[in-house]
Amino acid sequence: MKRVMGAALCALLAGGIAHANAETKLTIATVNNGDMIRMQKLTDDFTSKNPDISLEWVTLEENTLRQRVTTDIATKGGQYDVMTIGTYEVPIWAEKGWLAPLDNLGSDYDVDDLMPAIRSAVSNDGNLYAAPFYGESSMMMYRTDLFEEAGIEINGRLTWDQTLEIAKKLHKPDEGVYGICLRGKAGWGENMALISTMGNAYGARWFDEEWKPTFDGDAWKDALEMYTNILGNYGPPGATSNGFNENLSLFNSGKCGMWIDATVAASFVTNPKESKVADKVGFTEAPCAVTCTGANWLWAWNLGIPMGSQKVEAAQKFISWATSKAYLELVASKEGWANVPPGTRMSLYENPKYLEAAPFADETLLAIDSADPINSTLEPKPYVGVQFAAIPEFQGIGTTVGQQFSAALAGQMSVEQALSAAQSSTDRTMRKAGYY
Amino acid sequence: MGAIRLEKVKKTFGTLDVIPGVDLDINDGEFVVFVGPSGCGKSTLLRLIAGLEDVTDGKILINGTDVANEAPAKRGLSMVFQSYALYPHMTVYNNIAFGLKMAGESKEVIEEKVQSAAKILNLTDYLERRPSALSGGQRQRVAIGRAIVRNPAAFLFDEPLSNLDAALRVNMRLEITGLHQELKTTMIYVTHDQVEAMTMADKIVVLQAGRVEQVGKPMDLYNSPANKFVAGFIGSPKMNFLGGELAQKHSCHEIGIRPEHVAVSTENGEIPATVKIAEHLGAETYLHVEADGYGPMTVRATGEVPLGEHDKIFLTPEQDRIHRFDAHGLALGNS
Amino acid sequence: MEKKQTPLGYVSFSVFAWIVGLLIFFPIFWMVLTSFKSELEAVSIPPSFISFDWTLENYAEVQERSNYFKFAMNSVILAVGSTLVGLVFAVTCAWAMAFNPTKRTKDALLWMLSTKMMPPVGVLVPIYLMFRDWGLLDTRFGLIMVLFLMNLPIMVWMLYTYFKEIPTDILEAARMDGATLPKEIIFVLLPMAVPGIASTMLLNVILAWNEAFWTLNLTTSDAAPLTAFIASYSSPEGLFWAKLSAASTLAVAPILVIGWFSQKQLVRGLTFGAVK
Amino acid sequence: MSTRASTLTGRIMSAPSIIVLFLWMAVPLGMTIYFSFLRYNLLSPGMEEWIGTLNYEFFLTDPAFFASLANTLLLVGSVLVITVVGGILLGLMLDQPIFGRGILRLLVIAPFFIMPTVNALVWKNLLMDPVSGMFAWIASLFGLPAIDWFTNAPLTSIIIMVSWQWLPFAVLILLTALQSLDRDQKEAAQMDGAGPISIFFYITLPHLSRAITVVVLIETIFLLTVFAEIFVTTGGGPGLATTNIAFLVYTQALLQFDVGGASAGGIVAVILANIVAIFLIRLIGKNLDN
Repeated sequence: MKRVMGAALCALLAGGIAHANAETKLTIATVNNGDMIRMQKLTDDFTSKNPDISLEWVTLEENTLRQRVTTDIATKGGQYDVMTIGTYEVPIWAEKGWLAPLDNLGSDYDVDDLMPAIRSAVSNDGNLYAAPFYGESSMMMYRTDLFEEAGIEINGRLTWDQTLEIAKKLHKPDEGVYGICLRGKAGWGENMALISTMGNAYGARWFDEEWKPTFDGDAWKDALEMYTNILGNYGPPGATSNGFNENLSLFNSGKCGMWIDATVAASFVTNPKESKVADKVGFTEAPCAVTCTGANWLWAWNLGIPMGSQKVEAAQKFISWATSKAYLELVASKEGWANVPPGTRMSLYENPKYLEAAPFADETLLAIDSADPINSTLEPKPYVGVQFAAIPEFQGIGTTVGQQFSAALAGQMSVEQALSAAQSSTDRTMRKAGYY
Repeated sequence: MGAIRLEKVKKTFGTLDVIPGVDLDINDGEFVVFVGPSGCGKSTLLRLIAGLEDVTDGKILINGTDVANEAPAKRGLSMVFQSYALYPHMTVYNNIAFGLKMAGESKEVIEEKVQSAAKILNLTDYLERRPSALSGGQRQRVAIGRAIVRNPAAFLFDEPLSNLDAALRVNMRLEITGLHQELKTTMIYVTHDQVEAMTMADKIVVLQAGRVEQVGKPMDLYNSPANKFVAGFIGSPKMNFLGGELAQKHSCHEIGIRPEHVAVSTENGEIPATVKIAEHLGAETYLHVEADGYGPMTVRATGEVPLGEHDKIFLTPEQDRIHRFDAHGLALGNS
Repeated sequence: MEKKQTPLGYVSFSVFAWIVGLLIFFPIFWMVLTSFKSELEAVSIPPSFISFDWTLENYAEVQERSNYFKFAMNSVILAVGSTLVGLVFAVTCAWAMAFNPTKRTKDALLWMLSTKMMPPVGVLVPIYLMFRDWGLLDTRFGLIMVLFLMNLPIMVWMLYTYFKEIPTDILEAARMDGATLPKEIIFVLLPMAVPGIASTMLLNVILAWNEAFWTLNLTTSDAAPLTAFIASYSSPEGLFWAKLSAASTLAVAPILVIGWFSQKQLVRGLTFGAVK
Repeated sequence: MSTRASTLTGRIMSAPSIIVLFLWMAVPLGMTIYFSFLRYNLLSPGMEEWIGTLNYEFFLTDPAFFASLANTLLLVGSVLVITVVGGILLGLMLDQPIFGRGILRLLVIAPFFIMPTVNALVWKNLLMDPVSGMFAWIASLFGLPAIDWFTNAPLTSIIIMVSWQWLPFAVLILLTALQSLDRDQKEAAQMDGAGPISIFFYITLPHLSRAITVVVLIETIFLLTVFAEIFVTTGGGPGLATTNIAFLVYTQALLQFDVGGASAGGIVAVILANIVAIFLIRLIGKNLDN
């Protein structure tokens, strides 16, 4: 009996190892969003051009992906050859020497075509450490039909106060339409992305020059009061569990009057296959308050290679393929121009076919161009990033603060309580991490 | 061949002396019964011989070889358990054959031995059944069959009949005795029932608190018990113990007289008594009486005697049947 | 309580019981039903129960995105493998504890159980580092070991309570019959304990199948089971309820079917000696 | 009651399991204890430094710690009560003659086989979603506003999901125990004039006590480390409303990548678990020994 099991074990072991063979297998960690999944489906194009490379996709939900990838790269686990990482990670990881520089993307890659804001976000000391797959800022999407019905016109960039007034007018829960949809799900990449830009607009910042958190200031109080007021009173029920995806579902099924979120959403809400309101969507910039600086975020999902990978050459080939101009055309030829991954290459926004297929192109470009990770707050700040601070501790801080703010939204605490809780917990973390 | 000899066999559990030290000789072919009240250590002694427990000290010799440190299987003994301990997932055939298979016997040999055992035990028709489909007596026979086929040096029986009803018990008793006469193998039989001991044994070992009180042939124990405990344990109904005047008369601490050795008279006798309960069994009558000055006694009268509650009677012990005991309960010679 | 029921009582009680049962089962039913809807129908209010266009599109899409069978195969290998390895260890250990107990047996058993109360995330980093150093990351072997160790206390406990019910006499009889220890266990103990062993194995297959922390954190692709498969569906972009339902149905279907078929065995051993 | 030889074999045969389990526990635990005294952020490797008990101070003075401790106890306690009471009721129900009882039983035990992740996803999206979920629609049928489960009753929602998962387990065990109840006992009680309610409290419930003990023991082991349901649905929020100890340690380890802090938290959790274990062992020792 034992012998049988021993044999079975050996067979299992062997099965695990036997996979290694002549061709180079790239294990690619990706996030499970639409553009990445589309890329997965186009794998054949790459493997037919590079028959000696095979691709193994590991698709995970964003938070899980981030944990897996971070644990792996920090412990040098070597599980992934290509990682999908955000603009938050790239500067930190590049600084630590965890990422291999992308110095061999091929002659026709045209690095200069990358959007300047995005390119600087994924570079360190002038070297590219990750290649942007798609980039995004934030903007407002709204229902033209509802605006018309309510007699609302948009002249210039809105302020949050004006947005609040519009939300009041549009909010008709009995008819299944809510004034505004915003992110409420706790998380530094979820509600805090939006709230940080609101904070920026109200003149707030995450840390002062001494790295002290500033949640005890009035700017944050104004921002958070606006946030809880507008979303709590004129938003959909269950807002505290709504992230990007949930809001997209709501908007697509016609339940939101306005929605301020990532520019990439534009291609989904205008896709008649997925959206009930595809032909009734308008786009405008995200609202300002006391300032417009930092009122819209900057984000990109990028592909990077962990330092020490044995397959850097093949991985660069893949990254070059996935982020090239040719890839955009490939997607366009299969799925139409509206579905190409946006926000990374300037040439895309000069392509008439794209401009025609994507009515949101101009607004997207405007938003991305106006987001600057360095100068994103009214007052000076010690960190890089619009809606985050590119320090290792930020993930934890952002999520904890996000929890407190979502508790304020849920009505479990007052705005003051949430802010003071955020202040003290952030202070603790920064103290523990030795910033002061 | 199965002569078994115990030399200073001792067993302790923790600080508890279960068997303080037993010496015993069992001859080849003998039917030996260990008898005693429950908890007297008789089962433990059997398990020591079987090898299911370790001796703390002493020797167990089987045919002259010390096996005290041998595994049970190496001792060449078979055991029949109180609960039968049949393998519920095997047929009767396989139950009986299991030991032979373990010994690596050939199929033919197994077949032959199982069949012959089945024949002896009237199990031939049940060989394909599972134990759960058998009656209690049949199960008992399977357990015995399992013991027989291995041709052991000795059979060990651990209260094998206590799970059977009264009628079946008498039957099985006879069967086992018959089996012994047929096989002539040494048998060690543990029971708390002195009737089984008396009827079956060549030699009875009476145990109390791990100590051997007396060893001997059944009738020797009956006629000359070595002490008050054996005297009281062997024989049914129990021996009557009387002190006082009567004991003084026989110059001892206490006398014992068996119920069947007392003459009953309505007219005269040594001890006046009053009948409390009379049990009429036809062939004999048990009288539970209150003897004046001696307390309760039991008396057996042959045949039907017309006595009942409150009747006054007189009792006269048979003089040569009186057992005398000293203050420690040890038997004194006949006076 | 055991009163004879009137026919009316029988019917009305049956109806009541069925309503309760269907309510408990409803989430699963709804998940399966939703998996056959289109995304728009999946979120429509009022929800449609039968009258919608039944479609297999979601299943096709799920399969296109990630090869279900690869994940399912890993789940099977991990669940069965860890259970078999566990069985070898647990049977010997439970045998020793049940039939040759020492003063510390009870303590050892409870100590074993208490190892399960530690939140696994507390030791993730040490384990991850060890796995990395031994090259066990993303190997089925490594995962089998982890799952085996996770479930060993439960297996030992279940088998122990089951073995306790087997009369010692029978094992002693086997010993008298000349069986060696391995033969005693294989020919006598195990066959008698088949129901207990079956339920122990089943429970462990279920627990291993559903284990979602280690399987997710220690695998990437080669050894990734269905828990990793489902992790990529938890909130993709756009409408996803129907696809999520399809993926969920695929992930739970095998174990649900196995569980249903073998529930009798499962029940017998699950009582942990609580019912004689 | 055995021989030296078999006691020795017993030791030898139980040794492998005990040794592997001991290693599985002790080695990572040792490393965890070591890490808990370091300033060790996974994102700053090579910068580890000895900081004594600072991690413990921070973890134990974290307001989140007490909130999560309370949540853990509340979660475990509520689910135990719900599943035991519900399990007894459902067990009694399934013990009656019912049309199609076998199939009904399958339906009732099905949730036990469902992956916790799937359980959470289905409840969160298909049932409890306040806009398109089943419950919202049912509420609207009665003209009621939809309950915003994860905002207004987050911990309750988690308790519902976890209870749904574990109820079948309790039903399975308690039903088996009920079926093993001696009919003679009930009949004797009926002869003594006991009504159904007294029979339940004086005969049935004492008979179930061992089974209930087992349910409590096994469920506690698993409930102390409930994670997937929280991770998938509320992410511990809003605020700290659904953060239990396991999730708190998780946020330290995998959101903040603070290995030192998470290790300290892990050790605290181990100590708490052992307190619970000792408590349980008392209970079990009494109930399972006889």
